[in-house]
Order: sequence, then structure tokens, then C-alpha cells
Amino acid sequence: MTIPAESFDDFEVVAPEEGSLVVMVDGFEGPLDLLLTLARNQKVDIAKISILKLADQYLEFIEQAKRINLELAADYLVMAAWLAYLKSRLVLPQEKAPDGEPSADEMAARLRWRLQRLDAMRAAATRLMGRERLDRDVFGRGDPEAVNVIRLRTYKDTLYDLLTAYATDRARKLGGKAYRPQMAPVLQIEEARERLERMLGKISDWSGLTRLLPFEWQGGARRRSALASTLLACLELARDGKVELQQMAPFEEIFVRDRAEPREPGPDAGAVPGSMT
Amino acid sequence: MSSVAKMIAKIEDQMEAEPENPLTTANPEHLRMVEALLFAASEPVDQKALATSLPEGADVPGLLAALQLLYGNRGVTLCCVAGKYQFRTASDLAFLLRKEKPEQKRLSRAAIETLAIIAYHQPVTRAEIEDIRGVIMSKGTVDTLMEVGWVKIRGRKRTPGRPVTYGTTEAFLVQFGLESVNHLPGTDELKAAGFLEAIPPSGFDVPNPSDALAPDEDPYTGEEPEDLATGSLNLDEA
Amino acid sequence: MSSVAKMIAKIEDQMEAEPENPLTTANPEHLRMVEALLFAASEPVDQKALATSLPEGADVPGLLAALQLLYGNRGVTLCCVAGKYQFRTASDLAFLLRKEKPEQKRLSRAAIETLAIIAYHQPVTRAEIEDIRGVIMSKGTVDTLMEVGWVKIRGRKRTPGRPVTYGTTEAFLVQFGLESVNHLPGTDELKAAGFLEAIPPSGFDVPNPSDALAPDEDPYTGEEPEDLATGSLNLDEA
Repeated sequence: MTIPAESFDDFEVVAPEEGSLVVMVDGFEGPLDLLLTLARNQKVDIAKISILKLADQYLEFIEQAKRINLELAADYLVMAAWLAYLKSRLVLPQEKAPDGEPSADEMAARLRWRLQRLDAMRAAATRLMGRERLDRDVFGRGDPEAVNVIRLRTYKDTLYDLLTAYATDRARKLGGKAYRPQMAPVLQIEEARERLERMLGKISDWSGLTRLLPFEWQGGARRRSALASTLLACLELARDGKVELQQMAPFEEIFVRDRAEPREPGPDAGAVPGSMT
Repeated sequence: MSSVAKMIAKIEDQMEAEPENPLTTANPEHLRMVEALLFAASEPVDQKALATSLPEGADVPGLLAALQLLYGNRGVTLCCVAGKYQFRTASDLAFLLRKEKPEQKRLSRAAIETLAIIAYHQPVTRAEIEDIRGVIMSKGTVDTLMEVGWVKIRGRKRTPGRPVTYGTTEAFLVQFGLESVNHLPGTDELKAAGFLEAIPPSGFDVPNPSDALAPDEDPYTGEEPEDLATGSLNLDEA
Repeated sequence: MSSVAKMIAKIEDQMEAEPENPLTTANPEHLRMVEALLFAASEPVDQKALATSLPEGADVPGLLAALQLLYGNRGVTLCCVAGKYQFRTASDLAFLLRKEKPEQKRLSRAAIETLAIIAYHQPVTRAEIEDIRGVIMSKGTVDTLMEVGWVKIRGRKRTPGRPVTYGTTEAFLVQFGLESVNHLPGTDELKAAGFLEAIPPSGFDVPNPSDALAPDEDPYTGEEPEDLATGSLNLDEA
């Protein structure tokens, strides 16, 4: 069996050779393409094609392919099975179609329609590729003239910038720096409290107050200021019910813990002499 | 009378016969400007860009119509592509110029068919293309078309899986000399025949190519979201 | 009669007046070909190259002469450069092929400081600016301000070396939204607006800038070489 391939100008169709089914299958773009080629072979309008005859031709093709142990892609076989089913239903006297299933004629019509549509789209593709194409059939200006770009520069500087520049420049030249009072080395209580609040939830169980001081406030007067402010901040937080404090004896380390933490006995279990909660 | 004289006489006749002829009403200085602007440009130019370059109040559509008449039967003609205007050599002179340009890369048959389907059916999903062609699209087909610059991803379809939809680009219109996608050849016939309608819901239908995955073929579960989306669409439609 | 009609009539007159006019004798098909070839060519083409592309026996010089006439007063003209031919935009339309690209910039810190000093202390010499800023001014700073158009040379100071004096321009007032230079805020206003500390350093006084010529200033006439004058300024005042 030979199946003549349609030759399109732009299509690279592998012409099927006699007896060489491998080449033939390779030349088709899937079962629908094969069916369309077979349909064209009937030399009638695809709208009026005999689906029964078409199914026979397709099944014969598949048979031949099987006989020479040609491996066919699964979708060719699925189509074959479907066509065999359609054929059986077309041959049998018209019965009522099973529930929700279209009649055999409807199925045949649908196949015909799909073949027509593929055919129409192929024709459209050929027409499209046959159009006059830029740089193949028609040409634009070969030596386009460059457009000269002129930069329109605008400045964002405002009077504010001008005055700032003037005031700071003049002030710097004349007086050096503006007056800024020297800050005493005091850690503000508000600052200490904010810091502690940030640490809530990160404080591990009972922690010594001295271990909670900021690193940069470690020496001399700075440390004393930090300690005092942090203690006051702790007291405020304890008052608000956010932390618990305890101290074993006067002047000993004060321990802090987050009240949200599960309660465990303090460093000295049971006795909480200095509890300030 | 020589044919050049005839050509000029013909234009004159037109102008006398129709006082409303664009050539009669066009401002000749503006005409020169539009001519210069379009001649100099390497790309098609739209009316808005022309209007900004021309003196205020210039009748751009009228000027373009006049130029189109003036270049009607010349070696260079004024074309409207992708809604923009460009001078191009007359198509009947292709034989003269073709040899000077290298032959363009040939597309595979599958790519050409896919391009046509995308052009006529856009926005279209991969599953819909496969339904029309009756075959699973090989991975590279759309990639090739996108690489050439003729096809782009337009969006996603509001169906389960939200598959991406494909459409053609402006470069496609420019390449094929089309004013817009509505000017594709034969659209009316295809529409009348119902071939451009959305794919009807398939009941017990001709086997869908996507349902028939070959044993040696991987389902579309690729890392690209578009593949995944198209894959799930088929499941939903099956 | 519209000017397009006139243009065409003029070509026709030429053709009637001179039977040997290239437009009368030119083969119109060949004319179209030359037109297309020259349009599509990526560089100027010589007569020999045209002759090989055209049908045998085509009168290349006659065709080129005809084309040159046809495009005589159009937006595009046929130029001959070094014996080669190419289409070029008519030279009087070159302005159309310019594109303006807006660009926003800010002055450098040194430039805005210098500008402020010039604005407040005008008329001011280079040496005076350097004295106020406490640094030697780089050569480009005033040049930049003059290029932008905010600073001008106002006159010359009646001191040894006759250094040029700088002042601000009309464009400066427009840019900074000032009615006149007297409207620049004074010390108290600067303070109130927060530009200055409550207690400015001692000696901080804001001069009262004026456009009017200072008593020791001569109007700038530019007859003396400006570079020399500015150059000698530092030596004289140092």
C-alpha cells in the first residue's frame, strides 16, 4: 500500500517509500494526520467522506505495520481501537446509543469535522507562509537613518537644597560645629526598660541582673548608671506583672525571670525571701 | 507619452476627479515630513509617534492616505503592519532583491502548523493546539516559535489548571505584513465554517492525543508551570 | 491648486518643455527597480552594481537622473556621494530626526554651595568664593554652573587684576522660584525656617544680594580675555 503524501511548499514531508513503513509513519504527524492523508486518497470532499471506508483503510495500515513488527506509538493504537469500535457500531443496525453516548453517526460526523478542521488549518498555514514576508519578499529601508538623541537636562535642585547648602557651608566655615551639650554617661530608665522588654521571652529562666546589662555600659560610672537604671526598669516591669525578681540576701545578685516562663523553683528552692513580686 | 508621464497624469486625474482626494487636501510640507520620518525609520512607526514629530494639528491619517496614493505603483510602497506604517519594497520586485539577503531558517512542518493554529485561534492553550493537530506537541515546537519571536505567552485560561495561552506577537504581524490578527487571510471562511470556535466539550469523542501518552513518554510534569498547567487541564477535560 | 498638485504639475511642465528630460525617457519599470534597490541597500550603491541587478540594457545614468528629479523637492532625496547613490532625508528636515530625551540631574555638593555663595554674595569674584568656602575651587565648578545657565559673568571688580565678578541669571530665579535675588531669605528667616542653628556662629551674616552693579564693579564687556583675567585673579588677590 502506498500513501501519497501531500507536498506543501513549506512543509518538509518525508515522502513515503514503497515497502518502507517506518519512513511512512515518521512522515505523519500523528494518527489524525494519517487519517487525513488516507481521506484525501478517497478523492472526495472530506465533508462527504466515508468514515467506514476510512476506518478500514486505517485498520489495514495498522495491520500491515504489525505484520512487519513495526512499533507504533500508542496513540496510533488507541485510534485504531476507537475506529474499530466506531466501525462496529456503524455496521450494526442503528440501536439506541448507550446512556449519554453520542450515536455512531454523530461520532462519525465529529471525526469528519475534525479532519476538515485540520485540513482547513493546514491550508491556512500554507496561505500564511505564502504571504509576502519581510526580508524574503519585501524589504524595509536597508540603511535606516539614525535618530539623534538630544538630552534635555533638567535639575532637581530646589531652593531648599540651595539654602541648606548655604547655611551649613557658612556655619561650618565660621563656627566649626554647632553647639551640642555633652551628654552625661547616664542610661535612661526608659531606654533600659525598652531594652528589657525586647529581651522578654529571650531571658533564660532565672538570670542574674548584672548579666543583663548592655555590653557597652560595662565600666565604672557607666556600669553603675546602667545597673541602677536596669534595676529600676526591672521593678517597673515586675509591678506590671511582666517579670519576677528575687534576691537571696541584701547586696547579693538579683535574679530576673520572665513571668510567661513555666514556674520552676528558684536558685534556692522553696524559700523566696527577697521576692519582690 | 512615456509611462512615467502617464503615472503622473493619472495621479493628477485622480486629484481633479475627486476634490476630496487625500493628495489634494494634504499639506505638502507635512507630507514631506511624514515621508522623511517613515523613510528614515528602521521599524514601523505608529500614528501617535508621527503626530508628536509633526507640527501640531497635522492631519496624520490624511497624510498617510496621501502618501499611500503617491507611492501606489512605485518601487517602494507604504504598508500598514501591526497598526503601524512602514515603507517596503514592492512585492513584485522580490526577485530583484532576494538574492542579496540570506535565506531564512526553515521551520518544521509541525512548527508552521502550530504557528497557524496559534495565529487563528489565539488565545489558545497547548491542549487545544494538540486537539486540532491530533498529536502531542513536541517540547521544542512552541519554544522555536517563541525564539523566532513570533509567538508569546498571552496569559492563563480561567479553567481548572489555569493553563497558559499563546498568541502571536507584533513581530509576527510585521514579518507577514499583516495590519492586525483580524487581517489574517481566510479568517472569515474559517469562522463561517466554525473552525475557529472554541473546542466543543468532548464526550465520547475521537481520542484526544493527550490522553494517549506513549509508554516511553513522560507526562507533562515538567518544572515549567505552563507544562504542569496544561497537563492538569487534560485530566480535567478527560 | 494645492501645492502637491503644483509639484506634480511642475514635473509635468519640465517633461513637456524638455523632450529629452530623463523623466520622459526613463523606463518606468526600471525606475521602480532602481528605487527599490536603492531603498533596500544597506550602503550607497554605485552605477555598476545597479547595472548588474537591472535587466540588460537599462539606462542606469538616465534612471538615476530621473529619480533625482522625481525626488527633487520631496522629504527624501537621492544623493550621490563619491559616485555612489543613496536615499537620504532632505537636509531641511533633519530636525525631525532628533529625539529629545529628558534627564534629571542634581548638582554636586560643591556646585550647589558655590551657587548659593554666588547668589547671596553677588557680585563675587572667584577669590571671594574660595575665601568663603575655605577651599580652592576646582576649575569645572563655575563652568558647570554657567553651562547650566544659572550663573553668568556680571562685570569686573575695580581691584588690581580686574577679576571678573559672578552673579546669577534669570534662569536661576526661575529654577528656584524666586522673584528676584532680594527675595533670598535673610539671617532671621533662615533661622526661622530651621536652616540655621538658633545661635549661629559668630560672624555669620547674610549679605543682601543685589542685581545692581556694585560701586566697585564695572559691567562686563568681555573685551579682555576672560581666561587671562580669571587666571591672574588668584595671584593678584592672594
